[in-house]
Amino acid sequence: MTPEQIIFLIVAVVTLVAGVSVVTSRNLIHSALWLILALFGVAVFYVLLEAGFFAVIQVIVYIGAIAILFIFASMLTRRVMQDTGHQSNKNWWLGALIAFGLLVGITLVLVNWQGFTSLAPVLANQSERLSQLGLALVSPDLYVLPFELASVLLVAAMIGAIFVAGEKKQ
Amino acid sequence: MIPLSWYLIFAAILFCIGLYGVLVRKNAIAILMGIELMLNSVNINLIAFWRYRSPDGIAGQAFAIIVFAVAAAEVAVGLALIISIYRRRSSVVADDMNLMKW
Amino acid sequence: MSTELITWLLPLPPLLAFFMIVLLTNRYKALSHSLAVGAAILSWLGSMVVFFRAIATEHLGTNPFASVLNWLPTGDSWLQIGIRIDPLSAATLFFVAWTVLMIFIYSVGYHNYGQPPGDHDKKGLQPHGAIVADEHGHKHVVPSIEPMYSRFFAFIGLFAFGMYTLVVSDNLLTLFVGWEIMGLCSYLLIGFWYQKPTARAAMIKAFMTTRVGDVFMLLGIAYLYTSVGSLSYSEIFKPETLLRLSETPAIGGFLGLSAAGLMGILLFIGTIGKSAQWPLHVWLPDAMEGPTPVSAMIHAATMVSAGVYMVIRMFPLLQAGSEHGLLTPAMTVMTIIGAFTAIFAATIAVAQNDIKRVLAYSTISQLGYMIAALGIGAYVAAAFHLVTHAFFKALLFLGSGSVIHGVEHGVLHTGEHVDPQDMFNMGGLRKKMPITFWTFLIGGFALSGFPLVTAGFWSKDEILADAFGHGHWVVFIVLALAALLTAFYTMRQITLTFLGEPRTESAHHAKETPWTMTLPLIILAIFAVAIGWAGISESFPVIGGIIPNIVHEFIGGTLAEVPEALPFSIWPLIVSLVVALGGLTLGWLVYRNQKAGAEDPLKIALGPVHSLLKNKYYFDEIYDTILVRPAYWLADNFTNQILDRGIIDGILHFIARVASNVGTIFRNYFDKPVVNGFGDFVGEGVKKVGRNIKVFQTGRVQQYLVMALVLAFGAMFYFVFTFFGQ
Amino acid sequence: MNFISDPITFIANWLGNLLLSWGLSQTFVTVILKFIGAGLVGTFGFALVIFTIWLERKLYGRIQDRLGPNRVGPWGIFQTFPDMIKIFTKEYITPVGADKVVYNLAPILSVSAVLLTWAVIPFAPTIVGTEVNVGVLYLVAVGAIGALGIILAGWSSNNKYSLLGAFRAVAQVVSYEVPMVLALLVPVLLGRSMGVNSLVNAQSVWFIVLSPIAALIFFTSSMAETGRAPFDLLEAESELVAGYQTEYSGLKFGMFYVGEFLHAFTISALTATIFFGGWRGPWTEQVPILGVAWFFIKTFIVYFVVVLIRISMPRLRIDQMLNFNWKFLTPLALVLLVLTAVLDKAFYLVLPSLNLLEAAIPWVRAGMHLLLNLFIVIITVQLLKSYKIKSVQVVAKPKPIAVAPEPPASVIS
Repeated sequence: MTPEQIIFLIVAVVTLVAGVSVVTSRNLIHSALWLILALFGVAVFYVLLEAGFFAVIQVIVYIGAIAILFIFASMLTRRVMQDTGHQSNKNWWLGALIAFGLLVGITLVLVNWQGFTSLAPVLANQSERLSQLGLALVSPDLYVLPFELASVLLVAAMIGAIFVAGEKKQ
Repeated sequence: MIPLSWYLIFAAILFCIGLYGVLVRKNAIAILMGIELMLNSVNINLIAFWRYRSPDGIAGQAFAIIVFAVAAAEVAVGLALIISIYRRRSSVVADDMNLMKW
Repeated sequence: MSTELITWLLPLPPLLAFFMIVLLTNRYKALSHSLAVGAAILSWLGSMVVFFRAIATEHLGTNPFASVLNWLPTGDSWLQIGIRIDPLSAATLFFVAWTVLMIFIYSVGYHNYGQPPGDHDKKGLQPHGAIVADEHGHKHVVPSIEPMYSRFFAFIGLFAFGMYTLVVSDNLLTLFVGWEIMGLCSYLLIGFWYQKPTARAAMIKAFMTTRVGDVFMLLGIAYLYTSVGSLSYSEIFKPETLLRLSETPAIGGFLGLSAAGLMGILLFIGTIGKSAQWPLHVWLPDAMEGPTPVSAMIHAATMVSAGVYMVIRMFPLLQAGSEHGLLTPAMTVMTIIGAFTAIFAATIAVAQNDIKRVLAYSTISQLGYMIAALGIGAYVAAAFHLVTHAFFKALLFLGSGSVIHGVEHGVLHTGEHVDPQDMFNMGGLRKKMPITFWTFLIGGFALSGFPLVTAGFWSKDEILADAFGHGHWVVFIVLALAALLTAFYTMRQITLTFLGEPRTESAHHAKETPWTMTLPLIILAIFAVAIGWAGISESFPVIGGIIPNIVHEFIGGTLAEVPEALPFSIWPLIVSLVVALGGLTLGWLVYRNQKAGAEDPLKIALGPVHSLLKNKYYFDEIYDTILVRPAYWLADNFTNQILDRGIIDGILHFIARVASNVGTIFRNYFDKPVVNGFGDFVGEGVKKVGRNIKVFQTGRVQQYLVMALVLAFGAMFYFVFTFFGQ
Repeated sequence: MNFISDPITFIANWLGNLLLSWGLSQTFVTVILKFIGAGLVGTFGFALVIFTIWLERKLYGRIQDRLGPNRVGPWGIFQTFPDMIKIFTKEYITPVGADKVVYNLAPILSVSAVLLTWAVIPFAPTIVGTEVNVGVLYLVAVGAIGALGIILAGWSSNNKYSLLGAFRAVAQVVSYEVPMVLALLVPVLLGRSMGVNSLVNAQSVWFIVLSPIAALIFFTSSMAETGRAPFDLLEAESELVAGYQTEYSGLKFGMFYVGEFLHAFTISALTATIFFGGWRGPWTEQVPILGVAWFFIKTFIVYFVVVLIRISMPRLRIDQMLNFNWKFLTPLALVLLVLTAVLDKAFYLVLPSLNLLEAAIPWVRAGMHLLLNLFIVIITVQLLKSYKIKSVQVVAKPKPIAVAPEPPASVIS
């Protein structure tokens, strides 16, 4: 067990526990808080994968914006601090079955893949990776089109969100 | 050294947890949270594949970025819809939103 | 930047200004005129750079600045567009750039920028003036700003784009494009005050009349394209092409003309329309309904010049086949029409009272001059007169606008109901509007060819000298007479407007116009004098050769063989001196003591002839009787009643009835039983199936998801066990 | 390596070598050193707050024509210590129905978010916590955690004033993050790096000269992020008692309190670092420790301005604040960012043809950017003029509540 593996296991356990809590917690705000923890765990995975940029972005986008939006929306849509009864459907067992089945299916597929246990190659040019990514996103030969589409999507989402959530004045 | 399999299994578990949340939670906001978990597991996969299989390529990272954007857009619109529905019907339970059935 | 690149860019700023004003800045007056004037300045700068580089280039005629782009694929070849700066287009560019810029600046003042908006001004009408109170509480009526100020600048911007395109283009097609853009702008601008019925009529008249010419011109271009396979000047003017064209008989052996001759005549008809030559001259005087800068720009300095420019440009084609100074049929036609128009329009101008109409007829007359000069082969003289005329005529028009503006001020001040454009309502403006007076005087003297100092003298003298030198006696005499009349009506105009005593209260209260209007006048006045010095014939006694005859060498260089300068002859000089000075003196003598309300002395002297002239030889009435009314009659009685209602409608009704009957048969025996039956069966079936499976649609998104995933699972396990199980 | 000129690096090297000689692995030594460094910086930050609280109260007092703290120690400089003792000994109160875990977590998040910022601030050329290559993004990310602390505090208190405060906090902090990030991108563009220390290194001409507008936007929006006057809507006492911290007492309240003061100081430090050249100053090349002095001089000057603004500005209304952000700061920052990018690119395109002296290049560039900023300012002012609020119709003349009595005639003479 190398230190990295220990860190991985700890973080994985924490993240998965947080994830399970997200989907089972009765209190929606607690769910959101567990979600934040899970997202933090994912950010740590990015660091382990030597993608520090993504870790920071994860914190900014998910924790700084998305999680706060969740909390905000939770506060707006239910009477504060009031626990409600069951948070799951009647047929939750079916959902659990499907999720488990999917896990088994994915694992089966993965295990049969020959690259399953491959190890990480050494990363070259540590410092230039970020600028390469930036250039690739705006280079016409690579990803400028998806990038621009994503930006259009964001604008559309923003306008749509404002329009949908905004109060209609008669 | 951590083999790729760890990340993949982890991501798969996270994905299934998210899926469970989407399938069984009553609250629409909680369903969105489940979707976020699923998107995150996808992102881990993207970055992990990039790191282990094609560290010289850009594709994994580029798509991860786009997933971020999509996630942000999805949450913004989704929550806006939920708030709008809440305003009209005083409910955020997904099963109550069944006006469109026969 | 390379000269070619600058030339490509020349037309663009005004076009951009047009779009920006129309799309964005329409509501902001200052921004709009800044954009337009800024664009004009940019184009002007570029033009000056191009012009001076052209001047500095040796043998520009044989090696013009040219650049070509592929535009439209036509089968396996390309229709090419390009730019070409040779001496002729450089010279044209020079005066176009200057006059356009001056007119843009002038428009700012003319449309009363900085004045309050009028109280009753409506879009589409001339501003009526606004009432303001000064510090003592007295109410004054002052000129008010044009309601559609920005729109005007947009239009003249588009116009400038058309003109620049026309000048820099290297082929007839883009020339035609620019030509038509200007036609459109002229239509829009003449009808700028579109709520005036006269303006509406004038705009339609101008558009329709020039369209007559343009159709023929387009025919000429098409004919040229089918014969040569290209519209580029450099292709057309190749000696072998010209030779071939002049030796081929025209299509269908038309009147025994050669192909070149027919093309030349067709193209020349376009010029007749555009440059308002007889018999298509009728639109130009009416076009004076537009604002004065428009009259100056479109109807004096640039657009009508474009017609002349085009024939000068096409001169090698027109001349093709001429031997030893003999005129080709096309040139003969030009000579006749040009000379006739020159004298014809001059006679009308003598009897007009409207200050702008006089200038309009004068323009027609001067354009006739150029056409006639070109007809007798005086290529350089025609081009030279084109340049000088553009400057002094723009000056005169702007000056007349300034006069009208000043008198309008007086009209607003006094509240009189007088026509501010009628010269008999003016007089004595010399003291009220000194700058306008002196510049107008310079312009008028240039127009009448005041000896030695003015540009008009040199160019006109050269035309007369050419006519004399080549032995075209009739032309010489006609043109000399026209020059005499020109001098006469010019002096009549100056005397009536500026000299003597004010004949109305309004004239008494006229005021000098703002600097935005006077500054262009001054600059144009300088050119109206100085531009002539560039073209003094080297053989002129005493002063000839002091300044080299740049014009002759430069513009003459456009042609394959530079026309040799004529030997000096004293007769044309004497004639032009006599006609100019004689006309001027006569005009002054006749009109110096004109009293308020008195008859025009000319009317007393000429009697019925005067009313013939005053009514423009009844040309409008003649056209009305022989063209317009029959056309109406034909349209109403023949086309509408017989052709349209009778024949076409009859056929249509018959077809409709047959189709309706066939349709009924189909409906009863095919559609209802077969198609409908099948459709109903499908519909009912779907309904039944739907009723049975609707239980699956619960409206709950999560249950849908479960169903989808169960199906996906099936697919996935199939995939896993078929592919990985092997 | 000279102890006098660079003591901290010297000590760190010595300690590292010592530990290595004990047979510890290199990774482990690095971890230990980082831990010590983090502890030191954190402690230093808290210690600094003790001083800044006194400083601020003193300034506050002077501006309001009072003496301010003046009892404990010379000029009352130790006033904070008795306050601390009082806060330590106070009772912790947890409201009924509060969410205990979250309620206790919130103040810790709030302070730690601020403290995390200090990890990337360079104090001197050689004294940098960590040079993260996405340091600027890190700053933004950490700021987001601070917002989380506030919203959790407001929600978990089970108090409507707290919740309202939290709502306002979210609206304010999240919105003002937008122009702040945009304004931060301008120095990133100019310095060609996202690392904070590289930004300082790139400031041969301070970025405040290159882009005063960006500095102003950053400063304003980070003021808003701290939630201090004039942006203190989240704890507006006249409306919300004390906003999200209403229910907190004792040390938990103290943490919010310290967090706020530390945040104010931190934004001063950030402004000084990113726009005023950080540790740059004369002789830092030779004596790196001097950088610390320059850094703190600049920081305190900025901090002084922050305090002055807090003291002298009235509170904004919530709609004014949001309007100001979305309708003014954000568009301005966007325009500035785009124009700066275009100008800088254009500048480096034409640079080879200019034949400038090597030393003059940064200055020419700075001049061009300054001109651009001036231009934007002029355009903005012109645009603002056209959106002038129409003069309010006066319904009645304002009546004074009390009228000063006429002074007796003898006083006048």
